[in-house]
Amino acid sequence: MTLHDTLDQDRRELVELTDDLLGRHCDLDFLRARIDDGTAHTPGLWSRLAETGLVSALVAEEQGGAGLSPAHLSGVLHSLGRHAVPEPYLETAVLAATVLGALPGPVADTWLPRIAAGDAIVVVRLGELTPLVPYAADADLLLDLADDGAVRAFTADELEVTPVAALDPLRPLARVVLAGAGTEVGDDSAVVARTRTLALAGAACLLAGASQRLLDLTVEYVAVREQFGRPVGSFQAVKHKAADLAVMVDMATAAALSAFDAVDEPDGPRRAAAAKAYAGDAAARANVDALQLHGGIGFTWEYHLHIWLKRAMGLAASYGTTTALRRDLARELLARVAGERRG
Amino acid sequence: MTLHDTLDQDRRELVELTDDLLGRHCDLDFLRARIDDGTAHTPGLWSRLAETGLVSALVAEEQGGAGLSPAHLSGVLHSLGRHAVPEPYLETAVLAATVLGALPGPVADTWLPRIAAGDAIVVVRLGELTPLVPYAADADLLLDLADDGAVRAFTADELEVTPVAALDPLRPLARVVLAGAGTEVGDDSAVVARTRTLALAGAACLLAGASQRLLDLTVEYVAVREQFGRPVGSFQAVKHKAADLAVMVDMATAAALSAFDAVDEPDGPRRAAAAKAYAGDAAARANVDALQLHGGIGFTWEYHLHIWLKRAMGLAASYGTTTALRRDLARELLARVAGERRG
Amino acid sequence: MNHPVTEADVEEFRAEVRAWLAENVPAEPLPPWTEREGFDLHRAWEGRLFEGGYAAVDWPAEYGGRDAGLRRSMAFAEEYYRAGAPERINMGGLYLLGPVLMQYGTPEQCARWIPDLLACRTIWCQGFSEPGSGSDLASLRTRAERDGDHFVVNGQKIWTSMGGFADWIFALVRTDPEAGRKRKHDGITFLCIDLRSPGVEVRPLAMVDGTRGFAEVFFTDVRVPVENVVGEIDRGWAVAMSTLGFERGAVFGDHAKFSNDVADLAALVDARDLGEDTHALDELGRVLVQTEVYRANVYRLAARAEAGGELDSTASINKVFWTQMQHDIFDTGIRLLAEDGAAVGDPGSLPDADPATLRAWSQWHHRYWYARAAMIFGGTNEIQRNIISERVLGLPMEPRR
Amino acid sequence: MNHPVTEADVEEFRAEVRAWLAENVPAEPLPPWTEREGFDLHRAWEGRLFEGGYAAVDWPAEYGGRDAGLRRSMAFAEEYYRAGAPERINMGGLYLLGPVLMQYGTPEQCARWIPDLLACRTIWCQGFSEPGSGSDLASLRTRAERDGDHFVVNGQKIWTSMGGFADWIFALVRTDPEAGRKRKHDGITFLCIDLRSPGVEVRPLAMVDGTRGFAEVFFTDVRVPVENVVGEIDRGWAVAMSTLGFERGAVFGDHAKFSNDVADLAALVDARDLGEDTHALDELGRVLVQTEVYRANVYRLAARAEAGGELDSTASINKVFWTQMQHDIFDTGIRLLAEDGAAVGDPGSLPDADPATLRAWSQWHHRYWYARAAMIFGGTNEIQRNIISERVLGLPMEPRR
Repeated sequence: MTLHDTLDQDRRELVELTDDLLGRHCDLDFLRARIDDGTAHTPGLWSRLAETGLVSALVAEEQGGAGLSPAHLSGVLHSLGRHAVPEPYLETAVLAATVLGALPGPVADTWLPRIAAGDAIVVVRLGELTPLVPYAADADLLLDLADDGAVRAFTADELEVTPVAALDPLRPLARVVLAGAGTEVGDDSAVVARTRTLALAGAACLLAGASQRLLDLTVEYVAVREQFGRPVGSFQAVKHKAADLAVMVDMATAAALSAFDAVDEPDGPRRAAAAKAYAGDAAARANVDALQLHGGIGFTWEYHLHIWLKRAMGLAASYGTTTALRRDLARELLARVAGERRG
Repeated sequence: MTLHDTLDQDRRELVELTDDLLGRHCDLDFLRARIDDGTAHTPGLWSRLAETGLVSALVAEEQGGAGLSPAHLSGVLHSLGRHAVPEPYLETAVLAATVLGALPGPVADTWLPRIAAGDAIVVVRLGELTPLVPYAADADLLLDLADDGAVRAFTADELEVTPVAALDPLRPLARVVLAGAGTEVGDDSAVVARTRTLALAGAACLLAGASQRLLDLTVEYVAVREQFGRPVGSFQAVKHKAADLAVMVDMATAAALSAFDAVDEPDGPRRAAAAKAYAGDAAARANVDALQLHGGIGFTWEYHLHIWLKRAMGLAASYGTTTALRRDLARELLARVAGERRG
Repeated sequence: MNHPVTEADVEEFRAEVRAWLAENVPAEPLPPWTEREGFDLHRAWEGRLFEGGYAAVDWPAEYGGRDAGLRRSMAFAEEYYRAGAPERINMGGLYLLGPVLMQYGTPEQCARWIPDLLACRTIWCQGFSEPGSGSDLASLRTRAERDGDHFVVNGQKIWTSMGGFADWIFALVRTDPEAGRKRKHDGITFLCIDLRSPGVEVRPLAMVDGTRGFAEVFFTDVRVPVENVVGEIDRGWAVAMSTLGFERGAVFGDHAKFSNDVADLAALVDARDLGEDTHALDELGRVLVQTEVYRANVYRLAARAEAGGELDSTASINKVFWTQMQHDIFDTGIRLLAEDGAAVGDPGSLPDADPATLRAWSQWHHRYWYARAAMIFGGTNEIQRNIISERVLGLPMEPRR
Repeated sequence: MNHPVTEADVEEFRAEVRAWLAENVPAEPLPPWTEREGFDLHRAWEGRLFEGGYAAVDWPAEYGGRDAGLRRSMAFAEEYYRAGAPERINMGGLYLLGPVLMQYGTPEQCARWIPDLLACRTIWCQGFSEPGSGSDLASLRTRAERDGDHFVVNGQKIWTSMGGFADWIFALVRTDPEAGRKRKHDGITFLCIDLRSPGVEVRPLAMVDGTRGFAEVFFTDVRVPVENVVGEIDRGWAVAMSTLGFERGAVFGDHAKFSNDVADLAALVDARDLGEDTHALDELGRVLVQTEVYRANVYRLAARAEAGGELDSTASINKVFWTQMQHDIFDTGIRLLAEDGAAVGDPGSLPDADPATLRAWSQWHHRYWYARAAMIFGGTNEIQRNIISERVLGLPMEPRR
């Protein structure tokens, strides 16, 4: 089952548009140049994403956006993952835009139009989900969302940002200390909870996309690479390993996209956590199998597999690890079942 | 690597003797008859084991035994596992004989000659390792070993024995309540610790043997069974699954035998725990893969695979589970490393 | 699906089903259907379902169904599992034979077999596998030789579910061995056989846990009227293949069953006081995640089916996933409660558990073995991986000698 | 091994080694050998080992070794790893080329190459793999054409370890393409080539983590004297294969290295305060168990080797096991410390760790990737599984097209 089959017509067109844009402006040469010069986010690519309307999709029309609901973007996130896009799209265009859209006031009035125009990078800090904040060093503004519902905004000069050596150089991370006072944006625990759900489900979509690319690269490679006079991909042990991986990647895609679409359902948080947890599993499997099936070439810097290997590892460790999410889900289930059975 | 290659000459001969005896007196028909009539232990087979000197091997010469050290019996235990022998050999001939041999006194004087003659079944209770006691319903005597070193003996009339529905009908289990006062045998925590090590290592040997049989049965079957005009065992996915299993079974055998030989080394307890933990892992893998590679026939009562499937599952859950042993080992390592690094 | 089914339609139907089930589902679980007494009780329950109009809600009304369409059928299944209603015993008939008859059967055949099938007055079993042909189904050797207006059948079938209690079998038989030698899928016929015919012997097959859910069926000069052929003579392979998608794919709604299983597992973890053991939480969480993922996939497939898409390419993916998940659920239970792993199901190991949890535990091992069997039956997971690698991923076939 | 080595001999030797290491091992770990500075320091350390008489204790005394025999060599390796001594950089020379020269080399070749090899004055790399021939090594295409008393070499080698710093390469080259067309293992020659020869280009190969531990080597009309052939011309395959057992099997004693790695992992678990997390304990326990099992196997193999048994059939089993174990150790570390998994090695994630633990953490990712590579190099684990299934289990070969 392809992504195509999983989406309806509208979203399919949005994905095609995204794929087309990224195919032209975020190809391997572009990614290598970003690694070489040590800059992930570039105003150039960000502007192109903004020009096509992808960055402003969730911003209300009166603030310069398209006023779409998040569900439209699940396939777009998957595409961004497939292309290893080195931009804070989830953070700025999805999470920050959603938070500010839900909490009207001076901060939203100032920053939403800038986001919509592609003129501002806004990142979010989500408690335990972000011990390291992606793209914090590129941020014009950081939204700090506390579990109790308090949301405050900090401009770059109110932050102490210490970049760390992120495994994935195309997705920079930093430790952040809030040094200034910040500005109150609002106080709404439902908004914080919803943002958390969007972050989990959105990361799951990106991750499923990255895993899909690892699978695709592997299938392409083994279909061509010959050993012992036949394609490596005709050996049954190789085929079965690829098949098992395909199962996981396909199921991860189904869960991620549907979770992102379901953020506002009553069981949305559970589905998002499950989708992210499973996407992390699938990514770990994709990492191991893609490299093993490529053999030596996969270890070289020259070949591009490592871009997605690192993306998959980095995303799996972000916005909640599989282990942490599983535990939370299990605790919730235990409480539910114990309640039912003990009457 | 075969068991043969792993053992030295003396022990090889003992294994050949055991294999020969069991091949004649503990074959499939015998095992099926035991299942059908609901009796695992029989005086007949036990007498044969005793007549060959296997039951009295560890008993001192002056009490009617051969006075061997446990190391001689690692291969014998492996053979008993391969043959799914439904007798309390580990319990009576290894553990009880060792405990009584180490704690001279009236109980030992009474019971060791009976054990050596094949006239008594003596089982042991080892604290948390035996929430269910194997062969307790067949026992003439039970030795209760407390962690603090106290060892007491209880005759059958001093026990309340409640058989449970053991998964493996050829290795019966029971809950035991000590109803009488019992008799003091001795008080020696070193003996209890050594018995614990012997139990773990011995169970690992039995388990490695059972897993070896599952592997052997599977290899035999896939080499013969044809589908799509060729042996199933010529398909690479089947071959690789069998190879992975062979790795685990072979390594489990190496670890189990060497741990049993090393009970008196300073790191004996650690090696025994590791061997049992790994043998449990290998058995779980053997269980899954043997059945999957057999296909439907493996599920039938008529075919004999299930005898070893159940033996492997039952032994893996006895004398310490893989999970429990891993935790203990990890705690011990953490304490050691923390001590070293912190000075 | 002529008129679009709205969310409100689904919820209305769901409420109706829920109410009916609340009133009709037996308060105490039925004894296992693998023994005669339990089987008869299950059969009686199927009759009650039929009378309620719920035997096959997704079937067309002209055949006695409710034309419920996909989403209402899923709602039915979800409610059915959530209500803890008895295991269905006629799935082979309803979901394998039924659709075949509707597609390939003559009006006479439909009239003759479908009503009794639907009411569970007749229990059908599937006769595809043979001792020598499992994964390689087309290598089957049961012969049916033409003799006037009858076929004379000789051979053996195995793994016929409910075989010990079934009345009829729908079987694949070789009617043209000559054609089969050239291309093994040719010369096979799909034939319905009354198991009370002279020359039929049914032997229940004891399984690894001693239960007898399957049977072997032996045919010795069994005379079967030619009118019992479904589809064309010698072209039965295509008829049979039309059923296999159903077997591989989910019968939509089974995600609710797996969620029940995970809830049972949670209750066991709770009863064993493992609620604070992070390892137990991780393991419980792992299978819970799988059921959530599976549910997402079932809904995706349903959306695709409603849009008229084909599901064949995904049936193998779905089957590998759910069989592995089901195995993991029951295996996890055995491992987590493993101090007594050698006496799984023993109530003494859970002294404080409530009756429902004890009941789940008492059946745990049986369900574990059946979960294992699911990885073999309906096309082994190895065969599914071949299909996925070649048809979904487009990898090359293996060389044949 | 002419006289039996007693336990006392082993312990005496062990004490001597331990004392020497305690005095000589650098107090601070050397910088990585993948950069020039670190490489030179490692080379100097090898010189010191040589002067101490410990460059290759297992080698025969006539070649500069200590005739230590297996058990003393294992004791040496155990002490070496326990002392935290630097990584050895000339293993390819010492354990691949050295034994080959002793078995197949002429006295002149041995005299010419072995002393410099042993003292690490010459660094050797292996030139077997080519871009088009990895698992299928015998399909190699680097050509060596005879021209008088020289061969003229053209082609490319890849995955030459230490390639960026090596002085010489021992390579497999095709000297008789005609013979190779009939049987691809024929017509191959084992040739030693000075990397300073005109026409040789060495390009360090950047790896996934940016380090350069391997190189590609290009040959353009490189003239190599015929006397540099080891063994017979056109019969180099057997010469090369005699080295592969060593590569697959452990160099006895490496179990102590893996135990060190697990101790590092335990220190990380402790530094992250996961000592009471049952999941972390389970995972740590899992890899600890593997290292204990591996140690048992190493001792078993050693006993077998001492008894004169062959180890070929077990080399593949051993390789599959240790590469998986090594992967598990480093993967477990990444997963357990995964809140910062995206910044593995970052000291900020372990604020209270001691220096040794921080050092281990800073190298963790690098070691993770090399552990992954071990599953590919020296015969992929897929190739090993073919060998195990056919040579150990006796399963049939696959059909070829």
